[in-house]
Amino acid sequence: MLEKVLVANRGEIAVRILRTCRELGLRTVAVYSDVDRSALHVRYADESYLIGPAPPRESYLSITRLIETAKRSGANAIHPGYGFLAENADFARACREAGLIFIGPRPEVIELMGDKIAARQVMQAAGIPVAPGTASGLDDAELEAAAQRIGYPLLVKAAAGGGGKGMRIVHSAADLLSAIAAARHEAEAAFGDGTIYLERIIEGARHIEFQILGDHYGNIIHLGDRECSIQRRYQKLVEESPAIALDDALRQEMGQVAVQVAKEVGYTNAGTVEFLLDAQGNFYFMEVNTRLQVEHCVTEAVTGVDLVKEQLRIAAGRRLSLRQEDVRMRGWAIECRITAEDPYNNFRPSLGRIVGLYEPSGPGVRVDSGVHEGFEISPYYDSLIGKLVAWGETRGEAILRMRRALEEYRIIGIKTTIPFHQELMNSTRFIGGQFDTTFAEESFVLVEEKLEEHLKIAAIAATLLAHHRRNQARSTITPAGQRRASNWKMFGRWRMLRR
Amino acid sequence: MLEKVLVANRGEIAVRILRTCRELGLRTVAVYSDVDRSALHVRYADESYLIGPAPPRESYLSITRLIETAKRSGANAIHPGYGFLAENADFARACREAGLIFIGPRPEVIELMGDKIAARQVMQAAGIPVAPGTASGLDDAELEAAAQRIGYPLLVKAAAGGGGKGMRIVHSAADLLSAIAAARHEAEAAFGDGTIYLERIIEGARHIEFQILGDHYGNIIHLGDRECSIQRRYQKLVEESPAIALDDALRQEMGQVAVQVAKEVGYTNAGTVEFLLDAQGNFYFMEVNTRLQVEHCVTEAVTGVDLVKEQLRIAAGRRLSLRQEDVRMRGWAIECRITAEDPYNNFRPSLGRIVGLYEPSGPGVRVDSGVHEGFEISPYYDSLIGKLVAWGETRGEAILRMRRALEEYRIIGIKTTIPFHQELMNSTRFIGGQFDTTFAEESFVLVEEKLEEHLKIAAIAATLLAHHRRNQARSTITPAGQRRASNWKMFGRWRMLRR
Amino acid sequence: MRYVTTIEDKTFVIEIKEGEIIVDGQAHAVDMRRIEPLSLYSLLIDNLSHETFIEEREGKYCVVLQGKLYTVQVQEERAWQQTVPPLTPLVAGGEISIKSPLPGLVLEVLVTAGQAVRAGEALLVLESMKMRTDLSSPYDGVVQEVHVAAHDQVTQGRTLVTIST
Amino acid sequence: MRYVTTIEDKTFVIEIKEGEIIVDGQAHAVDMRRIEPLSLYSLLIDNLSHETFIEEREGKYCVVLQGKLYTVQVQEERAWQQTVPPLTPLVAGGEISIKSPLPGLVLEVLVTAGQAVRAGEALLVLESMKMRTDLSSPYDGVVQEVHVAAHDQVTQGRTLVTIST
Repeated sequence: MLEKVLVANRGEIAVRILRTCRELGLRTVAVYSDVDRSALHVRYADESYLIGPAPPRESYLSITRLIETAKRSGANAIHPGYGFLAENADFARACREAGLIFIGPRPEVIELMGDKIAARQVMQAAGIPVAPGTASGLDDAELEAAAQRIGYPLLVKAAAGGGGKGMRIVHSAADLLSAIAAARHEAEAAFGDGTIYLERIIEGARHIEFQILGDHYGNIIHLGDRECSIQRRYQKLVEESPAIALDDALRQEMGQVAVQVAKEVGYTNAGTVEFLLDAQGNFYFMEVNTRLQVEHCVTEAVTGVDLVKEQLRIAAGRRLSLRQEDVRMRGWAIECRITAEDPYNNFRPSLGRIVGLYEPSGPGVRVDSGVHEGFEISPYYDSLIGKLVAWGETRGEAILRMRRALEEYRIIGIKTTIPFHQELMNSTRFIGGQFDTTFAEESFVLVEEKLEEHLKIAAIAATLLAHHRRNQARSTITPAGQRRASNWKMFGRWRMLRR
Repeated sequence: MLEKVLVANRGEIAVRILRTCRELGLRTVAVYSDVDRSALHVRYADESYLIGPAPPRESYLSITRLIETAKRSGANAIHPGYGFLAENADFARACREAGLIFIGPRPEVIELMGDKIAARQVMQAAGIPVAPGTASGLDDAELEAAAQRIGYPLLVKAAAGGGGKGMRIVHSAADLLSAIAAARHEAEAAFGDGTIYLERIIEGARHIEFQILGDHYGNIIHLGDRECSIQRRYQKLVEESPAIALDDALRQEMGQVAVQVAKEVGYTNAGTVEFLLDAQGNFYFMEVNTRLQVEHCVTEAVTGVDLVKEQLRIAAGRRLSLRQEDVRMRGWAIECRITAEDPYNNFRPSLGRIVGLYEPSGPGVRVDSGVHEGFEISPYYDSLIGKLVAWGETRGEAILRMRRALEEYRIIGIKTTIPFHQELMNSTRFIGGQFDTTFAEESFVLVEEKLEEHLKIAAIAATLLAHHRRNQARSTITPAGQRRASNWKMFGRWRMLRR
Repeated sequence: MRYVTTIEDKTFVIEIKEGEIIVDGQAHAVDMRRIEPLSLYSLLIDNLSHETFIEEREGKYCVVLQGKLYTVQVQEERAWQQTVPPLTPLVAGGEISIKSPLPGLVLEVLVTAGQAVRAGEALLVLESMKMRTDLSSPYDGVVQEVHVAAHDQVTQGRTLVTIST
Repeated sequence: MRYVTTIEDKTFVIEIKEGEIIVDGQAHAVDMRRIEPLSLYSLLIDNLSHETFIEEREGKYCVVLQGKLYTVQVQEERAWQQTVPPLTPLVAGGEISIKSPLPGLVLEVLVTAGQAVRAGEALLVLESMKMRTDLSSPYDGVVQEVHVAAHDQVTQGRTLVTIST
C-alpha cells in the first residue's frame, strides 16, 4: 500500500504529481537542491528535504541521496516524474532493493527499452513494423554495405540515445564514415556507450504516440493517441490529442499495435509507444518511453483519466479500473510548452527573475506551472516554465481557446516562447494540420515586428510615468495615510474632454 | 451578425464573457464604475468606458448610459451577464429599440417569467406540476381560506420576488395575516409591487434545475441537470452537475418537462428551469431564470459545451448546433462560490484589499476569478470573488479534487468562504449526498478551531521574523547590489543540525 | 537570543541560536524564506513544510496560517519581564461605543435611547454588499444614545450606538 | 509640460496638459493606473485598453507591451535640445570583447587566435539549461585572443574571445 510518496523531481511535474497525491490523501515528500528552496514543489509538499547543491549530479540525479531521504522521511514509494532518473533502471532497482515502491515499470523493462537497438529487435521479432535499419555491433564495412541497402538520406543513431545526442543525418555515402565516427564519439561522451546503428529516414514523417497503461495482472490498455510533430532540435514544443493525421481505422490499428508492443515486454505502469507515420499512412515503431510524458495532460483532457492517479493505483498493486472499451476520447486538446527561451533569438535560454506572472484560466484551460512570482530561472535545469493546455469540442475550438489563453498569459522579467506559440496558432499550415516533424524548425521563422502603433503606446506610457515621477519629486510631502498608489490616476477621463 | 459586444457587467462574469468573445474573434467593450477602474474586466476588454460612480443605480444599472456607451463605442450587441440588468425586460426592450442585439431571451419572455404568479399559471395551464398555491389578487379572507386548503407550514411569496425578499414562512393560521402584511410591505418597498401569493412548503426539498438553450427557429434542448441545494438565505453556495438525487428515468422526465416549459413560452437563448424535488421524487416547477446562471460552469464541465459561445451563436441568429441526443454528460462537476464573507462570523461581508492571491489549477480544476492581487473589495457590489470548479470522473473524485484545490487557494487580506467549503467537502452528509435546501443553514455550523500545533508554528514564524528585523536594524548598511531578500535564509538546514 | 512570544492565550519561550531554535526547551531545525514580492514565507520546521503570510501591525505580527489569522506578540525576554501587563477587565459603569464594522446602509434601528439591552441582543441592521448584517450588543447595559437613523449611509468605524454598562 | 520621447528609431513630441495629452499634435484622452503591487499599468488611450509593465533602468524606461520589450528615453524638451547626441559609428581598428550572455559550460571552441572571422561566423558553443547556443562574431575581424577552453564553466558577462576589426 502506498502511504507516503517521495517525488524525485522538481518544477511543474513535481507539483503535478504532488497534486494527485494530495487528492488521494497520500502524505508527500519533496526534495530540493540549494537553488530550489523557495520553489513551488517545496512549499506544496507536506515535507521537504534538501538533497544537495544545484548541479543535478549532486542532487536530483543522486540515487544515494534520494533513497536515503526516502528512508529518513519514512516514504515508502518514489515517483520519478520525467527526466532526471525517470528512465534509469539502476534507480528503479535501487528502490526495489531498498524496499521502496518505484512508481514506474520494472527495472528490466526500463533497461530493455532504454537500449534502442534491443527494443527494435524485440519488436521486429514480434512482427511489429520498425523503420528499416541495422542491428548493432557492425563494423564500418558492414555499416557501409547496410547503408547502401537502406538508402540515403539516413540516420546514424546511438543505441543508448535520447534527446538527439549521438544522432547524425547522412545525405550521401561520402559522408557516412565521418558521421559514424562523430556519432560514436558523441554517444561515448554522453552515455558512456558508443554503440550506434543506422536507420532509414522516414520522409515527411509525423510523430504519433500512444499512451499505455498496464497493471501487474497482465491487463494492458491504451488511452488514445497524441501527435507531437511540432519539434525543434528533437524537443517537442506542441502536442495534441487526438492526432489529426489518423482516421478511425488507422487509430484503432496503431492502438492495437501499441498494446501489443507493451505486451511483448510485460509492461506495467504508464508508458508511451512512439511511432513515425509517413505520408502514405505507414507507421514504424520508434521507441517506448518508460515514464509519464511531459505531454500526458492532453490525454487527460480528452479521456478524463488522471494518469498520475492511475500510476499510483497500479504501483499500489490494484487492477486497472478501465477496460479498453471504457476509454472514450472527447473533443480535442492541445498543449503548448512555455519555456524560458527567446524565440526571436534562436531559442536562446533566457535567465532571470520572474517579476510579474499572470496565468490564464477559464473554460477549457489548464496550466501546469512550475514557477511563481519572484522565481529565479537558473541555468542548471531545463527551461520549461509551465504547460498550457486548451481543450475544445473540436480542434478549431481548442486552437481558438489556446490563442485566447496565450494572449492572457503574462510572464514579465524573462523571454518566453509565448510569441512562438501565438504565431504557430495563427499559421495556416498548423491550423490546416499540414505539417511534419521538420515544420517548426525548417519552415517556421519568427520575425519580431514592432508595430508603429505599439511604439506610440509605449512612448505614451513611459512619458506619463516620467511626468508622474517628476511631479512627485517636486511636490511637497504627501499627506500621510493617503493611499495614493491605488488611485494612481494621471489624467482626466473622456468626460472631461468630450463633454 | 455580431461584431462588437458590450458586456454590461463586472467581476468574474464580465471576464468570463469577454474570454469567449475573444475566442470567437469578436471585438469587446467593457464598462466600469469609478471604483472598478483597475478591475480585470476593464483591462481584459479591447475598449473600456467609464459609466458612472460606484452605486449600481448610477452605473451598472443605468440603462441610458449603457445604451449610449454601446452606441458611442460602435458595439452592436450587449451581453448582460447575470444580476444587474440581466432579467430586466425594459433593458432588453431598450436594446431592441436602439437597434442593438440583446444577448438573452425576448423582453416579453423576460417579463412573463419575471412575474412569478403569471409564470406559475402558464405552466399550470400546460399541465406542468407546480407546488400547490394560490393565484394573485386575493383578499385576506380568500387567502385565509386558501391557506386552510394548502396546509401549514406555507410560504408567503412576492409575485415580483427574488433573493428571498418579500418571503415569509408561516407555521400556523394565527400568524398568517401579520405575515401577509409584512411580506406585502417588504415587496412594495423592494420591487414597487406588493402583490403576494401563497405556496405550499415542500418539506425536505432539493433544488434541481435544468439548463436550457433555444434558438430562433423553435429548437429547444436541455443540457442536463444541476443541484443547488446547498444554500444560505436563498443564496446558492455550492452547485453540482449532475444532481445526485436523480436517477436516469427521473432525469429524463424532468429534462423533458424543462424543455416543455421553455417551449410553452417560445424561449430563446440560454435559461434555467428551476424545480423543487421532494423526498418522494415528486417535482414542482418553481421558476425560469432568463439568463446565464452563476453556476453555468458545472454544466460546461460535464457537457463540454461553452454556454456563452452558444448564447452568442443564438443571438447571431444561428441554429443550435446540438440536438438533444448529441448532449452527453461525462463525469461530475462541483462549483464552490468563493465570496468575501467571514464564515466564522455569520457570513459577515469582509471588505479590504487582497494583498496576496494564488489560485489553484492543474488537472480538472477551473477558476473563474474576478479579482487580482491589489484588488480592493468594495461594499457596493456582491461579494463573489471567484468560482472554483472541480471536475472528476466520479462525484468522489470531484470532491477530492475540490478539497485539494481549496487547500491550494490563497487569498490574503480578507476573509473568505474557503474554510466553509473545506468543512463542507469533509462532511459526511455532503459526501453521502444526504442534504436538502435547509442543510447548510440549519445543520451546518462552522466552529473555528485553532490547533495547538498551529499556534506553535505561527509563534515560531513571527519570532523568526522579529529576530531577523532586529538583527537587520542593528547591522550596518547592507552592501549595495546584494540581493539579500531572495536568499533570505534564517537558519541552518538539517545538515547543520544532524550531521 | 531569547524571546517571549504570546499568541492567543498561549506563551512560548523561544531561543534562537546559531543554527537551531529551542521552543519551550525543545530543539527544532528551522529554515524560513520570504517569497518575494509578497510578505509570504515558506517555513520548514523539522522538514515539515508550512506556508505563512506575515504582516507587522502596530508592533504585533499578524500571521495567516492555513487560512486562519493569528495575532502574535514577540518580546525580548528582558523587555518582557519588565512589562507584564495587568489584567484589564471591563469596568462596570463604563460607556461603550458600537461602531460600524463596515461601510453600508442602515436598514433598521431596533433600539431607542434609555432602553435596556442584553448581551447578544440586536441593536440595528446594516446592509453591505447586498447582505444584511445584524449588529448586537456585546454586554448587558442601557442604550445611551442612537447616533444614526434608518436609511443613513455610514462609513466604517462610525459610532452607531453608545451603551452604558 | 513638453517631452521628447525616443523609442527604437522613432521620436515623439508629447505634451501633457491638465486633462489631455498631445502626441505629435494629436490629442488623446488618457487614463493610466498602476496595478499594485506590480509595476504593471493599465492604460486607456481613447478608451482602448492596454496593459503594460514598466521599469526604470539607468534613466531609461523598459516598457513591455504585448510581450515585446521597448526601451524608451524620455527627456524634457528643453533638456533634450541641449543634448542631441552625436552618432557613434563603430571605429575600424577597434577591439571587441565577446562576452558570455549566460552562465554555462563551454562545449566547443571553434576558433583560434590569429584566425580571420566573418560577421555571423560561430566562435564557440555554450551549453546552458541543457541547450546548445552558438556564439557568433558580430563583425568581420581577426581573433585576438581566446580566453576560455572547452569544458570551462563560465559566468554571465565573462569575456570569451576578443576580436579586432
